[in-house]
Amino acid sequence: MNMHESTDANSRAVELNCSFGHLPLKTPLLAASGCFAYAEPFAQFVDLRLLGGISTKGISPLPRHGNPLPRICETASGMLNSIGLENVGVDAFLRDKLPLLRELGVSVWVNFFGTDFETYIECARALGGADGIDVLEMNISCPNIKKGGIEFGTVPEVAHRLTRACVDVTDTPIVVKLSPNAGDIVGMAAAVKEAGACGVSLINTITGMAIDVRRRRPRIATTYGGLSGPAIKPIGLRMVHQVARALPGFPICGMGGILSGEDALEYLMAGAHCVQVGTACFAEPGAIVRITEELRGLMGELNIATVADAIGCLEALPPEVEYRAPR
Amino acid sequence: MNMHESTDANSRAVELNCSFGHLPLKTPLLAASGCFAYAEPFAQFVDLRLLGGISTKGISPLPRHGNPLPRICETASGMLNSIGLENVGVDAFLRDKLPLLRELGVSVWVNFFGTDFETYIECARALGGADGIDVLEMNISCPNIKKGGIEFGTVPEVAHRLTRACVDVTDTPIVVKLSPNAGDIVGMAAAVKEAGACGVSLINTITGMAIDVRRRRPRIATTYGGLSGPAIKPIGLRMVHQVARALPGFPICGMGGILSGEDALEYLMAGAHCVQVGTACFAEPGAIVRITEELRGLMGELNIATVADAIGCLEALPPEVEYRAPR
Amino acid sequence: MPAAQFDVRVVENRALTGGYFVLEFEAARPVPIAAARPGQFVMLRGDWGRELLNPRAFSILHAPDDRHFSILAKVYGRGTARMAALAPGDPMTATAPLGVGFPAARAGVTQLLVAGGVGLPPLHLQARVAAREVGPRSVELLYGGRNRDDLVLLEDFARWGVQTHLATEDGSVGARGYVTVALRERIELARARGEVIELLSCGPTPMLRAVREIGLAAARPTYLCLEENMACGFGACLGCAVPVHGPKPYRYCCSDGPVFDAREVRW
Amino acid sequence: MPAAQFDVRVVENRALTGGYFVLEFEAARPVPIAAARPGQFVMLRGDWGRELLNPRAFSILHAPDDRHFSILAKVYGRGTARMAALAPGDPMTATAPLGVGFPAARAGVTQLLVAGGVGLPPLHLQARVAAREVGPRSVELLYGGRNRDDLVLLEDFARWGVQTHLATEDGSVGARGYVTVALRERIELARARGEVIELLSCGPTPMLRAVREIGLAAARPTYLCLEENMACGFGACLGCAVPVHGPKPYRYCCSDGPVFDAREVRW
Ligand SMILES: Cc1cc2nc3c(=O)[nH]c(=O)nc-3n(C[C@H](O)[C@H](O)[C@H](O)COP(=O)(O)OP(=O)(O)OC[C@H]3O[C@@H](n4cnc5c(N)ncnc54)[C@H](O)[C@@H]3O)c2cc1C
Ligand SMILES: Cc1cc2nc3c(=O)[nH]c(=O)nc-3n(C[C@H](O)[C@H](O)[C@H](O)COP(=O)(O)OP(=O)(O)OC[C@H]3O[C@@H](n4cnc5c(N)ncnc54)[C@H](O)[C@@H]3O)c2cc1C
Ligand SMILES: Cc1cc2nc3c(=O)[nH]c(=O)nc-3n(C[C@H](O)[C@H](O)[C@H](O)COP(=O)(O)O)c2cc1C
Ligand SMILES: Cc1cc2nc3c(=O)[nH]c(=O)nc-3n(C[C@H](O)[C@H](O)[C@H](O)COP(=O)(O)O)c2cc1C
Ligand code: FES
Ligand code: FES
Repeated sequence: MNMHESTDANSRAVELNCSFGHLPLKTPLLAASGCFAYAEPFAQFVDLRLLGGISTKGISPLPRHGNPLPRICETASGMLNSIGLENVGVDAFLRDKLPLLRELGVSVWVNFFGTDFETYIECARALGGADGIDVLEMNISCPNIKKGGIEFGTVPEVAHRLTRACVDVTDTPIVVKLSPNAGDIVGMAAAVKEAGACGVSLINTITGMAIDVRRRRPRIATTYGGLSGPAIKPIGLRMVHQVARALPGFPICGMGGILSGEDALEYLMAGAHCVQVGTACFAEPGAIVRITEELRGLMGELNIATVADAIGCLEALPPEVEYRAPR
Repeated sequence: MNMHESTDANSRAVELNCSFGHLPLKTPLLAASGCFAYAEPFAQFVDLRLLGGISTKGISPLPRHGNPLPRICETASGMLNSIGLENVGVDAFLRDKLPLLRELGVSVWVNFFGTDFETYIECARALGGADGIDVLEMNISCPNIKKGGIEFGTVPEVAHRLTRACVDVTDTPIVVKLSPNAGDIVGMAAAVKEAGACGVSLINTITGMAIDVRRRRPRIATTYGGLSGPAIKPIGLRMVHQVARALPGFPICGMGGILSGEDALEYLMAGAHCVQVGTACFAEPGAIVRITEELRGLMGELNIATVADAIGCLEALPPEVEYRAPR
Repeated sequence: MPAAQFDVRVVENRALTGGYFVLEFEAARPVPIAAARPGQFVMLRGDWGRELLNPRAFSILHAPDDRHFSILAKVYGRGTARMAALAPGDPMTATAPLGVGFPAARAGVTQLLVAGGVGLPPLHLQARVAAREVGPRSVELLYGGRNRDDLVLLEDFARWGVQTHLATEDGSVGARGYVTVALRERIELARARGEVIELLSCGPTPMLRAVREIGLAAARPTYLCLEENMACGFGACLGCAVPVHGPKPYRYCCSDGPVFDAREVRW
Repeated sequence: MPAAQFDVRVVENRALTGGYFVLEFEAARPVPIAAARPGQFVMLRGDWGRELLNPRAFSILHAPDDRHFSILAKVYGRGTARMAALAPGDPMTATAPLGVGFPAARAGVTQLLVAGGVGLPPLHLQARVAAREVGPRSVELLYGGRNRDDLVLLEDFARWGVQTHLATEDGSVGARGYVTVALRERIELARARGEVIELLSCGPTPMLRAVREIGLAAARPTYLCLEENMACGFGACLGCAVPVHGPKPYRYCCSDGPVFDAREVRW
């Protein structure tokens, strides 16, 4: 049943136009934050206008230099990173990076974070005022910053207050990016929805570790890093499905381990309205364009005409014939 | 630096005898619960006396028939299962299964669970009285049973009460098996330690999901299943390291994705006192014996004479030369 | 007969029509495989790193001696795709023989072997053994596929003198339509003749469901060789549950089966 | 010069001594690789499924035209183990050319190329280009290994007329000991002669640290080709940070390097 060929006729009829809440998207495939920089390095490899959107590297009010090295290592079907949220800071971003993004005609999601309430608000305000930003993607799940950060991403009440505070200072829609390290992902999603978020992105990386037994050292300088890639796809899918079921209609941007059109479709069927592709872009800068075509082909093959038809279309397995224990 | 050969001379000098708290172990490598049944199916493939110990399939007071199918599926570097904690029940276990285990001369860990406080206590009492059980491994992290089960594994206070209640009814040491789905693994470990657990096992499987896009159905009948295998190793290692750092000396049995002697050594270096091997036993019934020899060889090569020398021997990376920003 | 885990090497990878291929293996040491019953299977895993963890199940097509066996397969997903590319000398690890096979052929009974797709191997082996031990008329093959290319290894049945009834969806060979049509006719004929028959079937689940209903309706002994996702193949993971009627709601495809009495299966 | 991502096929996999091997590739289409500077690299990934996600970095050993290039490698871990087994015709995907290479050779300067292990390729290419464009005396190779087998491709340097100073830890060829001993002597000689020299080095990190100290102590321009774990190779992941002195504490091995001025490196 696997390994089907796509039928060209069907896939031509597929419409990838879709929307995330009120926000229109040309395709449901966005580049994931931190995996696409500010898009520039990819321009040499792909036509960026073919993307549905781009989520930028996380921006903080001031520039950050990032963590000591080694910052990355490979694990089975995944990788760990501890970049340390290195970024150019709000001012340089608005001045040097946003103009290119604005010109592409794709949905621009600016991922941002602070180190405390004030800097989060400051960042939301500064970015919110700028032209050409479609979404502020608020990263409350920074596994790699030390100070207090954990609570933002794991305690629903704290996330609620933080979200509300940022929503209050800008008209730009805020999507909150949740951490899979939270014990109660549905509680987190409900809290930020309640606080005025226009959607959620999930999942961020999962905190993990790897050890070089020969050197008796962690493979990542900060000991722990964030796990991404296909290894975490089952967890990402589960969390998307849980949130989609608990909060019907609330827009979800799904991610974690998407490498193919089939992976993307799994996320849509689980209930995501759009998806982001992260780690896959490193090995293959053109990954998102390939995945877009694979998704189109697969939808055609399965007679799914629009993205809306795919979203949340998962059915339960038919029940078994009832068992009656012998008396 | 990888792919070294082990030097025979060194590995002969390696001593795999070790202990988990007061409990002696012939080797630090145990079979993981649910992945070794009650040991019988493995007897045809390996000499079971070469194992450090065996953790049985989880036992409940009454027999359980398990979940509808499909119950398992493969994911990238991992698998999902939703067996539904099928088991023969305490009585049949003590009568039909324990005798074989008792004869092997390896450490016998009986994994058990209930569906509420009463059945947990009932199970602990019934098993605790039996001869030939070295450890009661209390599974408070059953992702596949519906009723209430979640709280036992994710709320420290509830886990504390449950552990205390079980510790009170038996003299057999209780090791609590923690769920990685808990937001605060250190809080969970501290709570059960405080309640009298003699150690913790971690990690159990992580709740995940996979979708068959062609059939628009989950690949597991219960929608969600537990993710195991190399995919989760970085998460298992991180949790072991966190607990080992927070509760020095408290015995930890580490697991999640161990496929090789190197994987096992990573867990020991992270702070585990012994480890369990689960998913690897399916593809290779003799996996644990191979891994034992690999561990011996690797320790010899690295001049680690005893398991105790390996435990928690991880060092931080040397600090970088200090950076001074130019004025 | 206990199973063993052992290393094997590919001796030959022979492409057939329809994307099917036969892999022949040589075991590194003698293993108790020559006595394998039709329906018993082998778990095979290649040098697949950590991405594909679990071995894959394949019915034993033939095991001429205690060092050699072959399987028949078709590319389905990632594992079989890698297997299709195997070349002589390539290593795999095997666990075999596993499971419980079909009831043996015997004089006075005609076993109707109803095969579809990759369900052929156990019935092919059943025919081989039956022809040798009981006589070629103790079994008859009813074999269906989408088209001519889907029906493979027919020359063996001819050689053994085993009668075959073929059916293809496109009519390119044999009767046009499903093999179950031929099965119904053959049962009618047996009834008319007063012939004692049994149904043995292996193939896609929809086919097995149909065979089960036909067999139950005709009140003829019916044995189905089932497929379930397997992680271990020897009763350790409890992943391969088969819903059954009986003292317990589930039995295990790998250790209680893969061959089940159709009456028992809870479909 | 922008980089491209493209498909390649193995043309040849040539085993050398010491476990080293040279892989020659042909690109599926013309790519801007012939102008690659010594030190520039290619990210390569095979048909590795989902287990090994990231491509691996290899210095370009030689790129004779816009369809062909080669690398020199040695088995280190899982990726290079798979690459060692590649056969002609096997596919990989490549991203190249990436990074910033060594300063070009020029008349009036002697570049001392200090190589160890898999650090040879960029210096091999530097020597090739220098010999052709400036003259073989504009460069000299100082090359160290554990033993004779570790020193490969020496015949090329001989052919180009480039002088070599060899050192092995076991003394099996050249001077016994580390290559840095030879380097110190050569710097002394240059000082005595009033020769203008530069140090270009690539190899294991301990060697690079030593070269850096020697170069800084001698106040000679010193360029190091560094290795860091890389996920992307083109400035997207920020994983390959190199600690530096300068306006920012880190620069990037893949896009600012892999060749760095030794004074800049914060070691
Ligand atoms: C007892 C038994 C005998 C079999 N005999 C044969 C045979 O002789 N020839 C043949 O070609 N195939 C046979 N199969 C089916 C074969 O095991 C699957 O086609 C194969 O596992 C698919 O693997 P894949 O990696 O190509 O597919 P993937 O989709 O990558 O497989 C992923 C996972 O699903 C499981 N899986 C997928 N499909 C099946 C299936 N149909 N049955 C069981 N598990 C499945 C695999 O075990 C694996 O864990 C048999 C299956 C069973 C249970
Ligand atoms: C700019 C550059 C040029 C290089 N040129 C060559 C060359 O010409 N020939 C050659 O043999 N090797 C070269 N290397 C090193 C080569 O990239 C590694 O040996 C290779 O990545 C190891 O991969 P593996 O899969 O065998 O090892 P694994 O240990 O499985 O690698 C796991 C991960 O670690 C990373 N990694 C491991 N070792 C290194 C390392 N030393 N440097 C960078 N990343 C590493 C890999 O990228 C991979 O992501 C170069 C590295 C860099 C950065
Ligand atoms: C190197 C790297 C850097 C990342 N940086 C950020 C970031 O700055 N902000 C953020 O919200 N997520 C960041 N992420 C998380 C990704 O956006 C994404 O949530 C995660 O990697 C899972 O998707 P994937 O498996 O497709 O990579 C980063 C991930 C990686 C691998
Ligand atoms: C099929 C299967 C069944 C399991 N059953 C149990 C169980 O009954 N009780 C339990 O505590 N853990 C159970 N586990 C979890 C394992 O003991 C182990 O914690 C987990 O699989 C991680 O280890 P691994 O990656 O080596 O498999 C089961 C795991 C699998 C794969
Ligand atoms: S496949 Fe594991 S019990 Fe049947
Ligand atoms: S390797 Fe990704 S930024 Fe350098």
